[in-house]
Amino acid sequence: MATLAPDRPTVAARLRRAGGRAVTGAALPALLASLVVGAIVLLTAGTNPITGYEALVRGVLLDTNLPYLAAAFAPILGMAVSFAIPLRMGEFNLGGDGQLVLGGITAAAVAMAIPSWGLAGFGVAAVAGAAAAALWAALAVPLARYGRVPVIISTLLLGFPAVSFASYLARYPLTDKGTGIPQTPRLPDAMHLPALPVSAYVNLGLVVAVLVLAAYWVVDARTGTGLQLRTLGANLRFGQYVGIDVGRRATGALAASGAVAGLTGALIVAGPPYRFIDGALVTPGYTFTGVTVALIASGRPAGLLAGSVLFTALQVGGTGMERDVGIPRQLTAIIQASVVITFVLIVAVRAYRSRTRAGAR
Amino acid sequence: ATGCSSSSDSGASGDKPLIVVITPNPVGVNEFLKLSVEGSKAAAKAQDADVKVYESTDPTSISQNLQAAIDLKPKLIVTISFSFDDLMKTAPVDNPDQQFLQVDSCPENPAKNLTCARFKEYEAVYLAGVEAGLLTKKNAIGAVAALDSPFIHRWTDPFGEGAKSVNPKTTFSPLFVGGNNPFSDPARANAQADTLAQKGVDYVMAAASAGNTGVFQAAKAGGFFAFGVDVNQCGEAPGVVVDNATKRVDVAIENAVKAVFDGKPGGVTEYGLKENGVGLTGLEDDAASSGCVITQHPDVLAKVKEVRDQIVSGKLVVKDPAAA
Amino acid sequence: MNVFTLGFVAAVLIALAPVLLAALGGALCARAGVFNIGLEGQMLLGCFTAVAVSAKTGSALLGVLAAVGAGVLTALVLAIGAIRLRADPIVLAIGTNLLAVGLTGFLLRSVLGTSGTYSSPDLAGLTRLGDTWVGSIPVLGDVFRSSSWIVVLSLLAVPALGFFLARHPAGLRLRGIGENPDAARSLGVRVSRYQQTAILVAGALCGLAGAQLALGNVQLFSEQMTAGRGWVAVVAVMLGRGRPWLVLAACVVFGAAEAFGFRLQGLGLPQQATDAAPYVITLIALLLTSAVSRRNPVPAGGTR
Amino acid sequence: MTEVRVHLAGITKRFGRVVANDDVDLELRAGEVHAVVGENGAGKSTLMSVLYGSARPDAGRIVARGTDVRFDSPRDAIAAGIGMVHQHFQLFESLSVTDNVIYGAEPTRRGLLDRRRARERVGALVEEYGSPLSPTAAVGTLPMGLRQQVEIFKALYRGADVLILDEPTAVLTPAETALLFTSVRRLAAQGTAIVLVTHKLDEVMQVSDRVTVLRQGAVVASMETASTTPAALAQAMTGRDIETATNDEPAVVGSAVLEVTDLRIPAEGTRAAVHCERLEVRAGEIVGIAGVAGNGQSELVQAAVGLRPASGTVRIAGADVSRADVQGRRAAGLAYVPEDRGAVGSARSLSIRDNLVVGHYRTGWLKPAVLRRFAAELMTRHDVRGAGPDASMASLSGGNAQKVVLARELAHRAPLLVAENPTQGVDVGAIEYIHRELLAYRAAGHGVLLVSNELSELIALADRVHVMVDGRFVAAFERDELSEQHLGAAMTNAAGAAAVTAALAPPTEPAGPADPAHAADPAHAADPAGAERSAVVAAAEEEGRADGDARA
Ligand SMILES: Nc1ncnc2c1ncn2[C@@H]1O[C@H](COP(=O)(O)OP(=O)(O)OP(=O)(O)O)[C@@H](O)[C@H]1O
Ligand SMILES: Nc1ncnc2c1ncn2[C@@H]1O[C@H](COP(=O)(O)OP(=O)(O)OP(=O)(O)O)[C@@H](O)[C@H]1O
Ligand SMILES: [Mg+2]
Ligand SMILES: [Mg+2]
Repeated sequence: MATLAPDRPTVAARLRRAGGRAVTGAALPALLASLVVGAIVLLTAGTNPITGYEALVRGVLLDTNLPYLAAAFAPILGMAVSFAIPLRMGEFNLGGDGQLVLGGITAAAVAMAIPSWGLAGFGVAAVAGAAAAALWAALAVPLARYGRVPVIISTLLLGFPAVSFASYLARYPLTDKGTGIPQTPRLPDAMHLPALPVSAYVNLGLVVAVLVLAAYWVVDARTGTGLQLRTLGANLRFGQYVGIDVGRRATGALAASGAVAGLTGALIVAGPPYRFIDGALVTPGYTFTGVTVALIASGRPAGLLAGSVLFTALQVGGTGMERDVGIPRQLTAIIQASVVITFVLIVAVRAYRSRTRAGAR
Repeated sequence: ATGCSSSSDSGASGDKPLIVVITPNPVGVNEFLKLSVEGSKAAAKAQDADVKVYESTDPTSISQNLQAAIDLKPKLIVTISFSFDDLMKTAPVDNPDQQFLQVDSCPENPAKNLTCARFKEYEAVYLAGVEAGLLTKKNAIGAVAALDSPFIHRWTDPFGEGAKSVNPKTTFSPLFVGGNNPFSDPARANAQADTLAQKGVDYVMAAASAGNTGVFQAAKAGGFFAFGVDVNQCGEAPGVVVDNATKRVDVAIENAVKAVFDGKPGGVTEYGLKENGVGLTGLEDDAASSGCVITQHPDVLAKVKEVRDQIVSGKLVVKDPAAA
Repeated sequence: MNVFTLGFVAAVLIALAPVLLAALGGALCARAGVFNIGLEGQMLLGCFTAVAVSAKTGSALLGVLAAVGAGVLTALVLAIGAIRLRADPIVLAIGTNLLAVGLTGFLLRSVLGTSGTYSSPDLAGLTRLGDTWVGSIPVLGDVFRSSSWIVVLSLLAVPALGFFLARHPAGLRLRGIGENPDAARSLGVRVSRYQQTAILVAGALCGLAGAQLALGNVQLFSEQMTAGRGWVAVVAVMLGRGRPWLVLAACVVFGAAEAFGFRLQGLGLPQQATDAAPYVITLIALLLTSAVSRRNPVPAGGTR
Repeated sequence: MTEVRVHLAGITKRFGRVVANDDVDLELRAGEVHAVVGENGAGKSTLMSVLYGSARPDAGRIVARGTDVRFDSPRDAIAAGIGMVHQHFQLFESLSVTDNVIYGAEPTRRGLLDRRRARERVGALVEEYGSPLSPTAAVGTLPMGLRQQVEIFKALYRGADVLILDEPTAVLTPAETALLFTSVRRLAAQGTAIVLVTHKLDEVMQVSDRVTVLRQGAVVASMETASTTPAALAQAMTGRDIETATNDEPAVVGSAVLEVTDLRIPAEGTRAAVHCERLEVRAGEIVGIAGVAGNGQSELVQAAVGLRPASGTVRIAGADVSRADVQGRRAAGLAYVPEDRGAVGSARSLSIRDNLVVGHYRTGWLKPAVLRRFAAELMTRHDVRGAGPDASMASLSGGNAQKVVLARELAHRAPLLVAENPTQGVDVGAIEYIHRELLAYRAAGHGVLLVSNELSELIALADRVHVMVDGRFVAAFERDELSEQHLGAAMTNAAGAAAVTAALAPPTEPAGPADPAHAADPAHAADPAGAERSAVVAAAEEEGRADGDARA
């Protein structure tokens, strides 16, 4: 099993370095610093930063935009949790896109097969989607065990064929004929996720995503499994030595990670526009944003929540800013990037200070 | 320089009527979307209206932008492409007082307050294929297109059919860029065009969006010829681009906007060769100044004109690959 | 159909060069114990700078040099942040990659005054070796016909890096640092200086890769035109465990699989299959090599 | 009076609130072996870090050869002729012996590594000291004793005339230790000043000329070794009298808790194959395994606990666990204190609490309050000093970290405890405590398998000792037959052991202070360090200057 994660010591150590309190303490200054960077960027673009930020905030909070915030929040949170689960034991699941898409296409296919089952039918479909994605993700474990391919590589490599496969299904066997678009037929109305009173975009999916986070939180903090995962993440050999079945835990963590990603994909498909469209799950970059959030939060549940809110707000607000005051999309990307960069730098500087204060070199 | 070109005249409220244009993707590399935006601006100018452009990035932002537009209560909301099909089924019904225009696609049985403009780009591509079939010396032609989707087959399949109609020995090999960034990977499009050339292809249809430039450069280096799409791309690589299958989305938008502003909204307009909504650069009146290679082949153009007339008159019907 | 023609080799070479250059930079970092996933962004900024400077000055060489500078400048964020301040290099690199996307798109508008794609006759591309004396060499001339000198350089960089690591004192130190930085420190070697230098050199190589992509493979800039090549380079570094020759092998497998895929697509395989092919073939190659290496186990004494 | 090589004057070093060194004075003279002793956490390693330039003192001066110096990094210390052999070896396992030795001060030719010259120089050093090291061997394949020689050669190659050895014998066998000390005396005779940090007071008596005792960061005593006794040193270190615990109660043995039959592990790399025909541990007894490190003891233990695949049968408390994994064996009745407490026995980044509870709480809900109580209880019972249960494991000193590992494993009350070198690197007080715990465990009717490099430990505790050579048991001694002579003879006289233990022995003459011919002959490569020094140090200085320029 030593080959399960040859990169582990460095990766795990790196994550540990961003100590707990430093993370929470850095959030606010980092945000402020990146707002300053953003302001400079806005100024160079000839926009008054105050107008820009006003538009950003309006883009987030304007009552008509809040539903979209919620709509983008659920998948980002889902993908963040998905990445965080194996991260706790020091493994990187970089195949999130593939698992997301597998979950979506499987759910769509199953739903098409049982069109009259209603919402319960979609429940079945979502479970099937989660299961397919879980299987695909867990495949990384035998590949590591018997094929000596590190998880971080195998998940990454397995992701691409999954995306291509789903694309193929949406293009040929499962395609909605006559539309000219590689997409599956619209789900029957009874399978649409019930919307919460606010908007069609705020639906059961949001509730499910939050429940998934809550489950992760509880398992991580309050169960032997969570402790074992953290132990393996801190020191694999120690984990083996105290009698943790590494193979089983790795399989479980990757399967759970895949399942959460697959479920996220299924939930997206059951929201507007109620079908699997080729590329629609991948292009918004939910996976990438989720990975960023989970890394910044070092997999800590509270950090996942806060990070997902922040990044969704930046993305949705950025769209609003672009729309309302004509600030190009690229500037939104620059502002997001500066949030990420200033955040890690401030965390690092703080950790560095606390190290030097404690006297360590 | 402000760098804000995606949206102009923003914030100008005044009393002028407002047109909101929503794109399905960032305008960025997409010639078709660029032309749509330009057409909207021209149309607005003609009607003395203001324009706002909302660029979407994904399905969620598409809906978000549409909702934001509806909240603004403009005179007209222009949506572009099939990505709005699902939304255009419901939004016009839910907002009966709002006028909508969908370009390039239309839901079935559109509502009264939805105007549609669709294109038969495959007719133009067929003509380009006829040119290629007449010109090819190796009896082998190809295409480099962004993605293998039915809609994009409108730029590939008719090309092969058109060529075979005049030169049955022609073989046709389409390649699709795909990969991580299908619409903006010129290097990969370049490599695919090269692959085709090595197979002995001498005329290539380029429908790879931002990848087209890559195809043209491969053609220039490899001594073969290419066809452009949407707009006149001949100037990009002089002596290499034979002709372009153009799509006058600007004309379509101007017509539709005029109709709506004149109080005659609704209905589906098809823009084909007949309506002058699609065509070849080489068949235009000012073709001589286009810089396209085809202008050096008047005999071919003459034959192509015949085929065009057959299509316009309905004697020849080109299959729509997306409908299959 | 015989796909393994000289043309096929030439095509693979050109497609390979940008990935290989970036991967060699990544390998250098990996050997110094730095996991560098910022290659994609550095390459993209290299692409843009190369095109912008070449367009403004009409000199491809100046474009290349500027691209190298841009790569180094971007890498500086990583070098200072991750090594001096000890910030998480992974998150930092994700940040710079995102920054590169935004910045190039933004500068495309403000500097080159267009959006989407920039290409212009003013843009001086790299000379194709086919147009020089190289073109008249029998076989080699065909193989390098449409390559630039950067392609040749990328190939030469493999033995050069291998030689540097094996034979140069700094190479030995770098390898030691990657294996046990504390031990290196205890012998008075300035670990962070070596690591920072490795990151900066990787930045320079990524800039060069960007220049080759934007002035060699094609002559244009297009938003996000790197299209994941920097990530492929990261995979190649991981597959090759930072060994230059193995990294080259990984790049070749990947590049050949891609070029092979195009040819299969021509034979009627769906595009989705050829999209997936390089990744599947790479995975299979990995499994096969691990099966072989298990049959001839390396003496594994004293591993931790 | 002999020349003072280095003088540490009034060194104070604080880590937060901890005063690791408190106004410490230390004088190192040419030709002497100077022992530094103290409890875990007394500040020995910190003082050595200051001397080696890897820690900057908060106050105090360093005087080298009569001039004040400032060490900003080990580079400066190396240039001043100081070499250090770290307690945890600082080696590059994948690199060859030669590369490890020259690393950072490489001989070059036209800017490139001069491999031939490097091999020659290292070869000369190796030959000069009669070491069996092969300069081309990868360090990762070497046993501990030879790795340590590499560390010493690293210092000698750089021309060190002050050599710091931090707990050098912790991982060595008696034979290796003896040979190390021969070399140490010989280096001293050639004029090197040697600092020896150790917990083993008999070694202090055996090899040192002077001894300095640290307690809570301060020097409490400094004297000629000849004028003191181990008991007095222990008293000075701990402030109390240390009694040694011995196994003097008769064994009350029960049924077998561990039966290993026909266990085979194939050879791997340079390691010999292991074949254990039969090993039995019964309830109520302590069974020892003695042997030169690297003769298969740790492989055998790893196979017995399920961390290494092997053929044959293993039964724990009657259950056949041959096919079971670690968890299955632990469930059958196994507790295990591993040799490497840092890399295997604990997770440094986790809290002390997590380190204590993991393995005890596997399933169901974990209530933080319950866990904290469990951890706090164990910490109190085993006198784990330092921070509270929520502090990180990394904040504990070596001895206290060992107590945590021991506490967790003993708390299982498992029928079988396997303990590997449980007192390695811990101070005399902690050794005494750990020995008492092991005896109490035995008295409670459990079985203990004790693997130790410390013969005195086995003699004090074990009811029976098996001697392992080349992966096989070659002898067994009952409690009444145990003696250093018997065990030592069985360990080293058997064929095959010699190659591993030949260590830094002078090639011809026996070492000793009187070897003037050898030391004085300038033509002879007798003082390779000195001969090479100028070139190497010049190179190192060159590098330092280049670096400095680059920084400016
Ligand atoms: N980097 C550090 N940060 C904080 N405290 C430290 C650090 N290094 C040492 N200490 C503390 O300084 C004190 C002295 O530690 P030192 O390592 O010098 O002890 P030692 O005598 O070598 O102990 P041992 O016998 O266990 O090796 C201890 O209390 C230790 O916890
Ligand atoms: N960041 C830190 N905070 C607090 N104490 C530390 C820190 N780093 C090291 N220490 C302490 O400094 C001392 C020196 O560390 P070192 O690794 O030499 O351990 P040690 O005490 O010598 O133990 P061992 O003998 O097991 O190696 C230890 O007491 C260790 O716990
Ligand atoms: Mg110590
Ligand atoms: Mg110690």
